[in-house]
Amino acid sequence: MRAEIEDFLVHEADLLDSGRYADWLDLLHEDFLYRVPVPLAREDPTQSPYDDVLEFANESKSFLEMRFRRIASDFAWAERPAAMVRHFVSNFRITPEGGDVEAYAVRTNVMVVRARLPEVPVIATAGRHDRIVRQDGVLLLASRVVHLDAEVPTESQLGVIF
Amino acid sequence: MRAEIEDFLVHEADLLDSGRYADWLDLLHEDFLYRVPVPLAREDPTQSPYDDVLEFANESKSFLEMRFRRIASDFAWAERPAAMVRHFVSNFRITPEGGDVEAYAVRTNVMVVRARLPEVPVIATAGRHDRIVRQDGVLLLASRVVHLDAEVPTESQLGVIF
Amino acid sequence: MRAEIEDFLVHEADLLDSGRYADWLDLLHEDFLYRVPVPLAREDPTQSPYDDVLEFANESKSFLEMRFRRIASDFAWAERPAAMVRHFVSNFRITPEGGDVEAYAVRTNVMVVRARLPEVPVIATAGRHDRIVRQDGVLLLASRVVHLDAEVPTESQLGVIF
Amino acid sequence: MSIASEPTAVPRSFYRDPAVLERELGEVFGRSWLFVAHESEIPQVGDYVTRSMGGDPVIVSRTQGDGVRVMLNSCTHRGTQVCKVSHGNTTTFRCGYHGWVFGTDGDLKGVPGRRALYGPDFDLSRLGLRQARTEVLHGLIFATWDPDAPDLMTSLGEFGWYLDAFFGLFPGGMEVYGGMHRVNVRGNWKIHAENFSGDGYHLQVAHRTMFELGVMGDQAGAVEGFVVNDPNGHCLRSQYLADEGVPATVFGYEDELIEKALAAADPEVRRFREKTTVIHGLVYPNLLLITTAPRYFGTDADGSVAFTQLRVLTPIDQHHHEVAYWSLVPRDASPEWKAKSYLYVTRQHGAASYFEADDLENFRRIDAGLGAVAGARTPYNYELGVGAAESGPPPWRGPGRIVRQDFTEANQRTFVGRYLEQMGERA
Amino acid sequence: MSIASEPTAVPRSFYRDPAVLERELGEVFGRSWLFVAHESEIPQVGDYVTRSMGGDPVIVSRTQGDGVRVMLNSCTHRGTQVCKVSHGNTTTFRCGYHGWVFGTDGDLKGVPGRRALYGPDFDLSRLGLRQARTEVLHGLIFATWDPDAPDLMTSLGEFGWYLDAFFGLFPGGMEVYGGMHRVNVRGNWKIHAENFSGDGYHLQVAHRTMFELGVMGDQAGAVEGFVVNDPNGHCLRSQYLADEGVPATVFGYEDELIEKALAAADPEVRRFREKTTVIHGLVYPNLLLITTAPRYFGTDADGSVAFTQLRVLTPIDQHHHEVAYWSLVPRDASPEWKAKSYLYVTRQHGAASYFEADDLENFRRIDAGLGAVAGARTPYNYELGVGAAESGPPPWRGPGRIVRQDFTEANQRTFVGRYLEQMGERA
Amino acid sequence: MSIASEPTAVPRSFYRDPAVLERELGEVFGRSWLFVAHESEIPQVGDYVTRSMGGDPVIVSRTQGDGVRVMLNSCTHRGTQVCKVSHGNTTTFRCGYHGWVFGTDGDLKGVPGRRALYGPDFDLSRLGLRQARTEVLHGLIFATWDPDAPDLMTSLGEFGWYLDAFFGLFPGGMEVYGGMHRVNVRGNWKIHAENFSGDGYHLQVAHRTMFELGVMGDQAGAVEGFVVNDPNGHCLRSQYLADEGVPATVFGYEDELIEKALAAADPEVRRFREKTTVIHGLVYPNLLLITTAPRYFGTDADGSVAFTQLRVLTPIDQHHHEVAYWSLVPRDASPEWKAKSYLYVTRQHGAASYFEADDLENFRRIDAGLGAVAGARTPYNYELGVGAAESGPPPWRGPGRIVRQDFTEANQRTFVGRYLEQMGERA
Ligand code: FES
Ligand code: FES
Ligand code: FES
Ligand SMILES: [Fe+3]
Ligand SMILES: [Fe+3]
Ligand SMILES: [Fe+3]
Repeated sequence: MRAEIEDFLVHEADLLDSGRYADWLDLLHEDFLYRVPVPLAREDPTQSPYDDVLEFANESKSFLEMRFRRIASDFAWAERPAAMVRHFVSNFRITPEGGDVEAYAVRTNVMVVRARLPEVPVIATAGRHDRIVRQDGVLLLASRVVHLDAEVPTESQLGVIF
Repeated sequence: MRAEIEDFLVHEADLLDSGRYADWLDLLHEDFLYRVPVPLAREDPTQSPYDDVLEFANESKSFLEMRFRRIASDFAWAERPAAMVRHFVSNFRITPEGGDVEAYAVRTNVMVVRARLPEVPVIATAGRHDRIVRQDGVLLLASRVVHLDAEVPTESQLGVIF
Repeated sequence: MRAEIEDFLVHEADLLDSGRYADWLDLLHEDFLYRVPVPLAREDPTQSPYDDVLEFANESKSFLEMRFRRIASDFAWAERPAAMVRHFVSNFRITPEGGDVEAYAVRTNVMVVRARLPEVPVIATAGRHDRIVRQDGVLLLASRVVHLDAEVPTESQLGVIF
Repeated sequence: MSIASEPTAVPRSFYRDPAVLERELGEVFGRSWLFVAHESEIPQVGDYVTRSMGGDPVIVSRTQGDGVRVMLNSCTHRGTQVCKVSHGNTTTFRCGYHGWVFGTDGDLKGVPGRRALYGPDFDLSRLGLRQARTEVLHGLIFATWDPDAPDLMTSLGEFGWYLDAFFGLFPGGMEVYGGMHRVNVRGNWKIHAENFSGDGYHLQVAHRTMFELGVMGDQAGAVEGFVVNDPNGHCLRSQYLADEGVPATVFGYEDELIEKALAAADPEVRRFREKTTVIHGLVYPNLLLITTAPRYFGTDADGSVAFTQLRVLTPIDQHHHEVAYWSLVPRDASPEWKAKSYLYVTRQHGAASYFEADDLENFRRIDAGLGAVAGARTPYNYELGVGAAESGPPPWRGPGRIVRQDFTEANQRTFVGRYLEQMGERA
Repeated sequence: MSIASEPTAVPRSFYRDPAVLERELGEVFGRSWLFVAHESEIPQVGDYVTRSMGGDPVIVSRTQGDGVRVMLNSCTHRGTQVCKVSHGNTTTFRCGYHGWVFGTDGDLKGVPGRRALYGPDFDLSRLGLRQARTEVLHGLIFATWDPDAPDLMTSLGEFGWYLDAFFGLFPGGMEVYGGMHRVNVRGNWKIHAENFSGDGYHLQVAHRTMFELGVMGDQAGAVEGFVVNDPNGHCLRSQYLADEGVPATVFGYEDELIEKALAAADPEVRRFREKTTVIHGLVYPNLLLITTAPRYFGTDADGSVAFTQLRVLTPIDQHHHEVAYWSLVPRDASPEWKAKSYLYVTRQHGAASYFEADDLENFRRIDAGLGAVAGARTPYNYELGVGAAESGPPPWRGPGRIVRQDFTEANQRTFVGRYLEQMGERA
Repeated sequence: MSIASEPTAVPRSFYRDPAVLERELGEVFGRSWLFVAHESEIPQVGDYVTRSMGGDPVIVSRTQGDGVRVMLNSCTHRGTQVCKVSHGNTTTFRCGYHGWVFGTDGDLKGVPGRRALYGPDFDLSRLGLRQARTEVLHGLIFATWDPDAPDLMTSLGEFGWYLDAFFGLFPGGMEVYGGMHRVNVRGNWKIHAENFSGDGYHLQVAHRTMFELGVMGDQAGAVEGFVVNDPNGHCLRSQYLADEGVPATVFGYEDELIEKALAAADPEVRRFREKTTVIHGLVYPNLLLITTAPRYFGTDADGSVAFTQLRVLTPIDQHHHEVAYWSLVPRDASPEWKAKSYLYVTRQHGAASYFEADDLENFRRIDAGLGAVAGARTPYNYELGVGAAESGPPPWRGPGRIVRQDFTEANQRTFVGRYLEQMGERA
């Protein structure tokens, strides 16, 4: 199971990195939501730096479908040339939810490298809080919350799905 | 066993990254010592670049307890706001010592990202030489030597436990 | 088998990082070829950015032996002092070829840190397409194609074997 | 209008030369009224946020007696930042180096060992945090370092009327939703400012995919537009529906709320806002504003919902600038509607949105295209609308220089003119 | 030759000061003929590549009527790069910001809404992409921004003869194999240029491992050499075998091909090329060239195979420059031979090769050794060959200032002299 | 002492402007005596270490005849660094580019092909590595590039007495333990220099956690202090125990060792060192020193052990500097004690220690608080101690301007005064 979930997330990253977006969407649960809350420096170290309201991104499956439809268009200027993207996934922490549906809370650390040739590659790192469920025998990504390690990221760092 | 040790080190990194220092200290053997020798460029490639005497850090468990007591203080200026830290652990190389106490020499490569918001994150990489022992059934970190990949690190790169 | 291949590649990286080049060469199949095609920005996102002809490196086993003989020389200026190199290997994707010789297509993502002390470390990232075969019971690296994430790398980034 | 009477373009060197940036910090950011925060971000006494005014870090705080202060975030002893976080609530700012303590009003309240170490005659009142002049309009907090600058309303000139129409529509006023966040982007800050000043021309090309995806809804229909500008450099562009079939209202708000607002609104303001599909503009030099009501952003964001976004541009170096984003909502709107408005603004104009990506891509490609020798000989072109016909009068009457063209560079010329004037590049 | 008549060294500050780099972009890169591409890279109408001319990005395209154009890759409206990729084929370049459309010849072909928005009198012909003067020699495309520069052949002076000998040897001409690739390296660009201008002196030390490994083959034998230079700053170094036992031929080409070429060649050119083991040189200011035929690069690269490499140096900042690499092969060579030639150049002079690493290491160590105060007082030394004897005449007669020394800094002095002259540092 | 007679503050632009840094390299680092290494780092003939003198890389080597040389690490041919590592032992430095060979004394010993290539008259003696003036005091190696600078002792002025007391206490002398290591930190180098010149005022606030943790031991008790400075910019601060109950001794050394030392010491020096809890200071412009004896750093570091740390500050750019750290121990101390002293210095003042972190945090926050327009109008304040009472005389008599205040900015004013004088900012 551990290996299955690790392979699932490595495969999922591979689909994003190779631009196979339709296949990637197939890995998403219908209710999938992708959130990137904004980190803000707080005085009290016990407070989470991740804001409850502010978010860099909030994307549902249907919105992501729009995003990828756009990428296919000849007028997606920011995607011409397409960026090279590579995910490095590590520090898997898998916790079965133990409810009656088979579901797992999976935490990973991810480094994403993005290069818009010929510009130099840009690195962004984050922690991911995923929920993975098994539906009809297959694993699906039910939600992803990204804890970015930057308060003021660059547009290039934000230009990827973590 | 391989999985157990990998999980142990991933969990250990998680405790550091989430600021659960008391729990982290519980993972340390009484005689734990944390050392970061200074790398220096040598003419002879067969000589180790890591100096025998010079060290960026040399911290025992009791000294680390002082460090964390300090972090809890309102006057730990360098920790206000607290830095965001994230470990990326990979390239596990586990060698049982084969003595009569169950102990392992574990080598890993680690990338640590540290961000003092709103400043941009700083990356540091190193190789780690850990000794992990089993005591009363539980794994404990007995020692860690960090081989930093920089001769002249920045204060931010040194501001973490690798 | 999965663990065996992961350990093989982690060990292989370790040999490179610790300068044990003779041992590393022993892991190579006689016909081993190491290629780093040049990535170029293309208008059409369906075209691979990796050029069919242009390559940053094309190195056979016998040529690599020359490279390492040179490194042993006192006049390998670029290796005095020797660079510190560290590989971070992740996102293992292993596909058995299923032919009659036991062979695997193994894809990994790799980050390589290179530091010529006292200069600051340089990071390069790439995807690797390896072919690993079992010959006389032992695994050998039959070929490696490196998909670099930079169109205009620095000499430091090119100064390593990925 | 003849090009002759207009400023020539900004030399490309002004987008490359670090010495020019240093001059801009002094002449433009040091002499203008700059937006720093919205009152709703610091509702309680002791609330504060930290911001930038060009190259100077500031604290914006709410003090006793409900005053708002904007002051340099730098200790008067040895310059240490006395506040290191993005926002919070406090009674004092204590310097971490030697412990000088400042009030939320910036006054130096305490100095460790003062009497013994500084002597009886040491006067604390000289050493409060440096204060910027501060004025508030519709909750928008502006500040300037220039003691000789005309007051805010004078500096806004005839543009004030449009800010009323923009921020004064709802009787209950507007508030910031959540707070502010920032992104660093490539490209000189002036490129971005110009874009918001009134560049309608790029929509159909740069953002064509938005139309293809049906995001714009009615905005994709028959539209006309106008631009308005003020000699002080303030600019605005208003696009509205020519389509008679569409009811006259401001789209995307809860019915009751908008009806109340329109009923109470000045008739001209009402006409100005009704049927407007998008208003964007620039409060010179670096406050950008936009309001519109997209139609569709996915099954969980279906139907027109309005949003109002503010941006502030802060130069990082000549090739990069920081963009700060705020989302404003009517204070009296329902929590559900506010959340939805924020969802829409995030998906259309959030830092990670692909609508935004199209603009940022152009900004970075302008930066990559600056060149050196040949670039210096290739001035930008500002002739759009020059010698072109104007349309009929707008359906409203407002002050300022109104140009009855939807696609024109009249506003960009205004921005450039004011900028060159401040930089001492024009007689 | 007396040192007195020679220029003094370039001050070290010229390798550290960003203001000097800005001047170089104008005085050196803005006034010289610069190599941008080879015709074989854009064989078809509509083919293009994107390159740099010093600090200016350009498009090199093949237009209708088989013309070659070099033009600034920056829209004449607001400066956006109109081409964002390394190479391709197109009929037009469309700007992504507002959609202006340019032909492959740079002419402004279309402007969205032109008539309505710019008026009837708007003249597109003023607003084509900025064109550079362009000339082609043996397929090498050169361009310059200077309208007053003498034409290419005049600028090449007596060096033209050597370019004929270098690129004109094969009746079928030469072509680029694969294309161009680039690397960023540390060190001021001038250090690299000087190295190629004629630094034979560093071979035995910097590249000693190559000899140890037997890569050089016959080049390790008894060699003599000459350097040639032209007051315009162009330099070349030719090393050939003194060993009578070695047959007179140009090594490393397919027999039939080279025999045909030599038979058809001008007798002096033939003598020049025969028995030459390596030719390298500099077409001032930043085109480097080298041809040689290594003997052994592993069991899969055994036996002499010739290669011809071109490089262009583009400054990034005072401490870094970009190196672009091309490999040229005779158009009439077999596909197998061409592939082999590329393999050899990759292993000897590719960006990742260790031969290259030796040079790059020296360049970065020169940069690290620049110093500040003491460095400024320690000028570089250019006396190599001064007051030393010259050898017998070369086995060929060619134009230019021929110095009959293999190890000499006569060429470096020429490069420095021309550079200081262009920079206005010499009377 | 009246503020009027004191220099005004350094303008904030001096912490931001790259042109100022370039001037500092010339006027301050180019004209002052700079500490480069300790003799014990190069005990054997042929031993060397590589260091920086401001912007110039140098080699410090031990030559035949026991001489010490400090020379520019840059080949006199084309500037390549002739030594690329941190330390080692050698007979020659061979340049990797063309093979010129220099002796450990910097003399040019060999040039490949000299006679044939450079001619018979080529004079090697002109082309040795550039030498800096060098003087040694208590094993401290100082060097300067200024031929006109007064000798070291003259430059140290009355501060020499304190260096004797600091480094001359132990008859056997002191040695470096291990070697030197470096860290890059944010903040202009002058902020750090000022801090060590005599900033006792920040201890109770910036380092409060140290007291909370009981690290300081007796230092937390009743202390008094003095600062001493010299017009040449050298500064020192001495804090000692007012508590009579504490025996008079220098804490933290092995009894026998310290007793021998004190017995042999000059009576005034003995009084100066006895009961001193901490001495820190600045040898202008960039050598920092501190000695103290912490009480507790964990169960494996319990009980007072003294350490002596040296630091050298090297500017990287206007916003960053490099800090080099040395630990000195009495040569005659036991190996165990030496190791313990190094453990204590690492935990209190090592680059990764949290005591250090408090200071570095302040330096970076000063850098972040520099500002631009408003910052320029907000000078730093140097009035601490001005017009405040002085305490009784110190328990020792030493030369120099002694200010009988523990918390005062008399030394910072001295540093600033000397700095502005060297920079030509004061009459
Ligand atoms: S710098 Fe703020 S109290 Fe000294
Ligand atoms: S910038 Fe190219 S069309 Fe406007
Ligand atoms: S640069 Fe040192 S020998 Fe030429
Ligand atoms: Fe836009
Ligand atoms: Fe070379
Ligand atoms: Fe301190």
